[in-house]
Amino acid sequence: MSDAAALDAPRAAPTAETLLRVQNLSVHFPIHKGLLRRQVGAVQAVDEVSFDVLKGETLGLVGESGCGKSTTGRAILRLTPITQGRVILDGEDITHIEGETLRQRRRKMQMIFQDPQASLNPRMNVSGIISEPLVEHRSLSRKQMQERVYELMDAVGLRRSFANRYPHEFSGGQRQRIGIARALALDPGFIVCDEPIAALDVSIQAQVVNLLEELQQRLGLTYLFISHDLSMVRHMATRVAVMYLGRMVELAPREKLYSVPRHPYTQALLSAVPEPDPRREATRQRIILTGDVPSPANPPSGCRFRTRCPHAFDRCAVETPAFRKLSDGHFAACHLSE
Amino acid sequence: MKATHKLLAGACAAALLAGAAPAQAERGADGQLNIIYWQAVSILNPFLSGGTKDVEGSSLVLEPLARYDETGTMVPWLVDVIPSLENGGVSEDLKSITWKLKPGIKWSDGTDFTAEDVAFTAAYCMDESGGCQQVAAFTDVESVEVIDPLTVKVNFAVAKPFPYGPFVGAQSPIIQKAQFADCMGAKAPECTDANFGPNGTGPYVVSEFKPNDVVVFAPNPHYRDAAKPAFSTVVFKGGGDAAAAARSVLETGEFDYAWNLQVEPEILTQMAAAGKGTVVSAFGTSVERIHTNFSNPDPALGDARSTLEGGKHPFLTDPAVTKALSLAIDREILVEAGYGAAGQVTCNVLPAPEIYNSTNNDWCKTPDVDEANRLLDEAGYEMGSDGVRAKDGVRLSILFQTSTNSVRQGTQALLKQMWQEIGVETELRNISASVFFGGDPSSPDTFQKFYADLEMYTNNFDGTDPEAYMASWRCSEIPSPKTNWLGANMPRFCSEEYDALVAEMAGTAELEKRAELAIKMNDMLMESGAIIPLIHRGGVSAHAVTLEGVKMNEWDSELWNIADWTRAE
Amino acid sequence: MPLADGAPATAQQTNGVDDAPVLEVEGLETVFDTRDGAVHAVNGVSFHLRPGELLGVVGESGSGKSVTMMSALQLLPSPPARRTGGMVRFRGQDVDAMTPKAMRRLRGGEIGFVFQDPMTSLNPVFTVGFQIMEPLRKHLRLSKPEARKRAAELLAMVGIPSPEARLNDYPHQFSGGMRQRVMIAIALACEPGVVIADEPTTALDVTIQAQIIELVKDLRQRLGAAIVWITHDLGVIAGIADRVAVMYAGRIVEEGPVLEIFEDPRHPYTRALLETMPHLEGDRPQRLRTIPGQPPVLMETPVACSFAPRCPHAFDKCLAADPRLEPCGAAGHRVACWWTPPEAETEVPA
Amino acid sequence: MTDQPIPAGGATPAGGPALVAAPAMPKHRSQWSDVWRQFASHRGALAGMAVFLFIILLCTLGAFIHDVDPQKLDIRAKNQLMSWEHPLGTDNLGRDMLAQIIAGGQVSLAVGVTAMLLSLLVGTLIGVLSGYFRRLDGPLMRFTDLFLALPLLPLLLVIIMLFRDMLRTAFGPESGIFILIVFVIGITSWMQTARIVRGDVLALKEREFVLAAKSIGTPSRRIILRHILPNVLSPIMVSATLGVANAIITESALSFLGLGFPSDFPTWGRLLYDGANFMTLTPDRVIWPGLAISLTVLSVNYIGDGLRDALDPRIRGR
Amino acid sequence: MLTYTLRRLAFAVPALLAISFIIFAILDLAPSDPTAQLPLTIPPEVREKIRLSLGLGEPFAVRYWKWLIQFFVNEPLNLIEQWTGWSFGDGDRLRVLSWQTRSPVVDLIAQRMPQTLWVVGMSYVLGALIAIPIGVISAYRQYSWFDQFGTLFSMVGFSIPTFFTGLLFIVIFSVNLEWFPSIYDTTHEVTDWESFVFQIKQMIMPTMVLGLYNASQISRFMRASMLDNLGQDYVRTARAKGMTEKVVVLVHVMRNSLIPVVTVLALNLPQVFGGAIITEQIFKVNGLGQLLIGAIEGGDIPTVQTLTFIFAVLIVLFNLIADLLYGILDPRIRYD
Repeated sequence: MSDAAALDAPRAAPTAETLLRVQNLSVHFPIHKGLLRRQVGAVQAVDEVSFDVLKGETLGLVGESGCGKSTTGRAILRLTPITQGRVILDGEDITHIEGETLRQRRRKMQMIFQDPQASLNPRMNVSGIISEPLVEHRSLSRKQMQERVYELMDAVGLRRSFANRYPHEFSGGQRQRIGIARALALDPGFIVCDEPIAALDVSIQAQVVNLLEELQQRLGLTYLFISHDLSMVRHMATRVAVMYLGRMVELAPREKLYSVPRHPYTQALLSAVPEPDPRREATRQRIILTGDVPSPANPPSGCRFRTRCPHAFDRCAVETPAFRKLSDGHFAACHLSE
Repeated sequence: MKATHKLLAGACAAALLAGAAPAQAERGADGQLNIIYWQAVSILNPFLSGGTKDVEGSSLVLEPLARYDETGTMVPWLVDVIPSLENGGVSEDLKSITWKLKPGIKWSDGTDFTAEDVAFTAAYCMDESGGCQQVAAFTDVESVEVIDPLTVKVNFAVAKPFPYGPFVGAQSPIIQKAQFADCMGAKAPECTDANFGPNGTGPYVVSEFKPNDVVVFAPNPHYRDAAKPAFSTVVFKGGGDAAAAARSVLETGEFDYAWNLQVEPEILTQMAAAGKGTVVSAFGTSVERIHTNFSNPDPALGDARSTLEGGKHPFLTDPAVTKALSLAIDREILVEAGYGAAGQVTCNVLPAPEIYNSTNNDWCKTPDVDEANRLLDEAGYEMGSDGVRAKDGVRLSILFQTSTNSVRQGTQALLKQMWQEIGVETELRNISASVFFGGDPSSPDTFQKFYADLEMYTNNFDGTDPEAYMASWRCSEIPSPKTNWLGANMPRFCSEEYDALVAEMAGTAELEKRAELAIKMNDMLMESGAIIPLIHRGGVSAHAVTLEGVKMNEWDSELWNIADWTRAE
Repeated sequence: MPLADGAPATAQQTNGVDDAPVLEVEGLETVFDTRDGAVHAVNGVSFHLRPGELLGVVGESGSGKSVTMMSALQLLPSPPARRTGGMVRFRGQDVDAMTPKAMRRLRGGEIGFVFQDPMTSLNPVFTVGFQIMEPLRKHLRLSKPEARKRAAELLAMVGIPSPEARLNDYPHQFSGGMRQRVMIAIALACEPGVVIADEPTTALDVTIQAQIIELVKDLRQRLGAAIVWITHDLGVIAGIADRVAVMYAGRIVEEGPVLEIFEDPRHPYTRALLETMPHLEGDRPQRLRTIPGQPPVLMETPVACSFAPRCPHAFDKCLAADPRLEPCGAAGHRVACWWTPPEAETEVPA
Repeated sequence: MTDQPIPAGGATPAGGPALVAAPAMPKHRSQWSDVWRQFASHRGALAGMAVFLFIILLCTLGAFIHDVDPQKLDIRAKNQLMSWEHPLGTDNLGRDMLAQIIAGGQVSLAVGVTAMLLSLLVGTLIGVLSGYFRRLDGPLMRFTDLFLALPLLPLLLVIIMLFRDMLRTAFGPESGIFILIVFVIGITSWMQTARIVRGDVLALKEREFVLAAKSIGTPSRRIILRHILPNVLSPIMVSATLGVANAIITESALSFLGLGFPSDFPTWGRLLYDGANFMTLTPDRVIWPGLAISLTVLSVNYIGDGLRDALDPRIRGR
Repeated sequence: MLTYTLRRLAFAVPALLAISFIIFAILDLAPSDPTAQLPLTIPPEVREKIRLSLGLGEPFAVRYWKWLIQFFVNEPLNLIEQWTGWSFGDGDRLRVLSWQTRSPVVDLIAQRMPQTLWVVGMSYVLGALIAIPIGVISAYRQYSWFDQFGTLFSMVGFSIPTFFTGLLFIVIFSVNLEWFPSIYDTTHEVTDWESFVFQIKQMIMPTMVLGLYNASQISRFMRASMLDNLGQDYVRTARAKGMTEKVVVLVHVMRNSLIPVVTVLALNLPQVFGGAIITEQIFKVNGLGQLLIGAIEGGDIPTVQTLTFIFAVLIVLFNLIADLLYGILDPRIRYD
């Protein structure tokens, strides 16, 4: 992939304001082996990923487990070391900032986690959890702090009387609300939602998703919505990016991606999702991918999907397909879609 | 000779026993003998170890030319007679002694025992690089000459009224030249085979040795008395503690002989009640005593602390005080609490042998608190409101140190309480024995530095002659920084008169005269209050009721007559 | 394939086959003793399973779907679990009256199990071959070489390449999907009449889930075992089940042929559940429909409809009495609800 | 998601399947009251707690009720069995055993608790630092390995021989040896705690709430204090109980080897050791200190057992 | 696995050197004076001579270097010579000599090894044999009376110092019942049935005292490990396959539970070589533990240094073995 192409490729319509720009982002985890603990390779968790997120939109990031979508989210928030590439938030390159500067920037970007159980400190009460960002970044009086916590609790639909309770006293959905309240405490513009509904029951998922949408409208938030649930991403996202084995394979506006997926992987993924409709299921022609996802420590040469791709041909093994623009806002990395 | 007579009497006793059970008068007929020493033998060469356990363990194998019997009398062992002035064995100028070896004695490897071996032993121990631990026995020896194969002459550099240092007693036995010839000097420690299994003239030979654990002995095939020893094996086990050793003889009967049972007396009594063994004890010259510091141990004096330069002690040089302290002590209680049969009340630092024992200080045997109080009142020490006497602002407050040892700490606690009654305040301190006796000049806690007012420990002397011992309290023996704190005069007692007596004794050969001088010195020390003797300590051992022939001996190895030990039916 | 020969069952023994049920459960009640008191996890569940049929049991976590099956086959550790009522029959035989030996023969021999997480459900320190051969040797009394041969056949059957060699591998050497295939091979080892699959694809990725679903569909045709497929994913059920039972708060609230349930759901809970799910195709609603509130704490046997507090249609009767599962609509469709949906509302958002 | 027959984790407040999660719990319970309830349901732990409190009371207040000087000798009343005057008899120098056991208990418990605190402090510090900071992990763990590989008893004996006199002169004979013994026991027993804490910190560090705190911008120091430490409290507390027991036992073993406190400074270990030879003569001398050591260790162990259960959310749910 | 082992071995070398230095340095600082135990009558000049003859005059670095050579080159060569009969050089190598016995320390250790291995090793085996069934049953029947009793037993076993149990055993079994000897005979050799019976008799008490102590620890560990595994999913799978409870517990659960227990057993094995200082003292077994404590008391620094360092080597070695065992027992690690 040429640099120019990479820089240019995933950019959305120039008119909309770009909040986040990710350029050639790579996150590699070194593998040490042998007698001297030499680095013999790297797990290429994220490899040369580029995309933009526009102000106020929800970018859906989908893929199967291990495809690097969560790592991408964490790298953007500078929670995991970046091997290569740049992350530009609100026009500022935050790839290499450190210390107090980074700490200050964290107010602008927050995260909602997958497991509402694990993401809340079991030894802190709700008020403590929600006020932690405030303690770190604002100097508020005790009373102001209390007021702000109540406000946030109201915003996410938690009763104020729960403020002194501990996480284990809540259900999964309520816990996720606490997590959302914490993420909102500093009025960030940008929130990475890392599989926020994966651990929740179906009936609760809808509640949380609705809350997220409502907050987005009210507060003008921008989301990077990471999920493996394609139906939910279709509901939430403005644009959708698909990742496979650390690479981005397709990015398109929602309707385009779901109606005319261009990458064979996206096609297979969509066809694999079971639909709650027995008649359609009975007649549906599935693309069943063979085999498993290869190890990101030793990815296939050329196109990473070629080992499972039903359409793979010689070139796929030799040449890495560029992530190129197909039509307005539709990008894909496949030799077939040239 | 008296000594010979004694030996014969012993032989007769053995013969009588043998007569009673004729079947036993045969070498190795009585099976196995089990001896337990709670300190294990670490080496069987007494010249390389000062430990009693090592000396006594090796005494089954190695023998001296003459030794002491249970009464402290010298008996000829590998010679026929003890050399003396009378029989011409000791020269008129007291500068040499000639030993005539008993003919026909063989080493356990079958070779002859000769004067060469005796001379070699002296050369071995006197080699400076060998680190011989019994070198004290060879003090002032100038040379050892071999006159003929059975005659050896020891020459001294000075006149020696008591020339029985070398080759007498368990500490100074004869080793075989053939075996140790290559082990002279610096090589001595490396001759492991010889050090662990010396050839000897004694009744047994080493058949197996595990250092610090066990020695197994077998009868010496070349022992001079064909009917002895009676046991075919001797297992000499080490380890554990005194109580366990006592238990194994007195209660479980696993062992026949246990050594040095420093156990609380009531425990020993209770164990003995089991009826499997008998507790035996004997007294030598050991005296548990308190040394008084005549110099000032005030830390404020810095380097001059506890030295003559630092000045006199504020109150301990007053004999009234030391006498009061002594009078306040109920020594019977100390014996009862910590020693039992192994202790006797004594008022002398030189309690034995009998001829040296003074009776002039017997007032101390009866405690008299009233008299003590009176003495202190008279001397001007007035009882303060806190129950501590003081005179001119000097309080009778004492720092009392000793080594760490449960009996000593018990005694310390008792003394503290006794002295409380006469208005003396005591602070106790105990120091680990290895530091206390270690002699490290950099440590403040050694008994030589004596950074305290009183200190308590036991001392004794080898053999029966007190000359060197009494010389410890000469002025020149006072430890000080100049001598690197070396010296034996802990109380810093210094008297010209005393020094003159020491010199006089060195030139006196006649026993009665020597005794008179020794008693005089002893009494001087008592009157000055330099030493407060407490207990005449004896050795306590136990043997199985079936073991016969044991003659407890504090002057020599306890196992000195093991050749005569037999098993009763 | 010898296995397929053993079971000449043909395809699609779908609903309507009048065979005697292989597994019948009636009025099953199970309680967990906790420090806070007894939790009534299963409250009178009754269903039956006909030969060759695939029954989908669907419900949210805590609705008692797994507990029902585990409890029926006595696989719950006791304490804390305790059966307080009900009857379970396998091929007409009272399971509760069986001796422990007969019970063991039933489990593994006649009923196979596939669990959710194949990583933890396989013993990490034994080879896959050993774990497949175990039931073969125990229940079919096969010799070691025979069992080994059979194990290899089973692995081949579930689509594991070079099965002979892989018998000597340990579970951690397999990928997630492959492990689940191994679990399926173990479940099918003794050609059971019934297979209980407890969320078998939940821990897997969608593409792998699709593979497993295809495999199960294929094997069903060839082996003809009846399957109970427990899941929370209505999509999976829609594609594979013959009949569906919807569970809520420890009881079945609606049961019927798959088309009936998805196209004519009668219970407000089923309807809500279907409506809360976003779809891959079709209209995208502005807001997802939600079910307000939370599932109840089952601290006592319910006297009222458990769904009533969250139900938009609840009326007096719902709080007064507990509805029983009654037939409604098409054949075999039963629902436990006092409320009758007006005809207009029965259309599903298609 | 699936129903699990055994309730998973602390995900649900009351245990049982997740269905019990209620929108509003009828009563508000803090985590510690939960822990206490679980602890109280462990009969052994409760009994252990009662016994331990009793022992502490005995050792602290006992001296006021039974106000006999433990060092007072009365040779005429030696080796006595139980009587009104000497409820637990006397030793061979006539010292009152009850008074000695009370005095000894104060020392033994003080040694146990202080040594435990020291070992916890070192262990937790090293464990947290090496678990949290990847760069420190290697060196600190090698350091821990080194300590584990050093044969401790001989070194311990040597340390005692080395520093005893230095400390004695600096702090006086009793507090000097106290400091030394506490130091020696503490410094030789922290490694297990360090390893356990490190393991827990490593796991905690990966937990999302730590990541959440990082994403908020909470500095490491406060992440450790606010998020890590409170959550490694349970292994630390279990280590603490084991540490007390271990220290008391080690002190008694040191007494046996003659390296403990001076003889006129009673501890339970020393009393037991001194009395051992009098076992048949005056059994009181071994029964009571032996019982005191055993009961303390036993009760503390049971408390530890109960705490382990109470602090483990997997068990607490049950 | 192989590179892992090699890596660990490679780390062991600097670690051992560091340990050897620490041990040597600490012990060198010790105020032990080889002449402290000598009678008071020995004059100080002689003491000084003895000190010099023991090689105490040289600077620290020289002594350390000499000791290293002795330990790592001379002694191993001697051992090889003894075993194989080959000879290297003139065979007149400087050996580590004990101050107390003036004999090579390594010989002393070789002499002590049998009884230590017999008694302490046996107690370890016995402890494991008692503990594993107790741990298994306690865990399987958690909170049953057996479990409660087992817990009590193990905690009592752990909380009573061995010097007390040892003495109690002696009073009961040696003094009152006269069943077993109270003093261990290290010279005893097993030649026939009778001597074998005697060997067993004299081993019973020390082995039991130590074995009970070991058992109490191992059983707690086994129980915890079993409990961890009993809750695992694969147990349910095994039951679902229709396996009998015996197979479920003794094959499936036990195999997994033993992995950590076996490694812990291996980790603690050096203690066997270290001897049980207190028990050896009480029963006069005079093994390595007694050698060590005797050497410490006697200020025999070379013996303490050598023994201590041998323990350190063993600890490092068994750490390695434990890691390897873990790899062998747990296939998940084996292939990494």
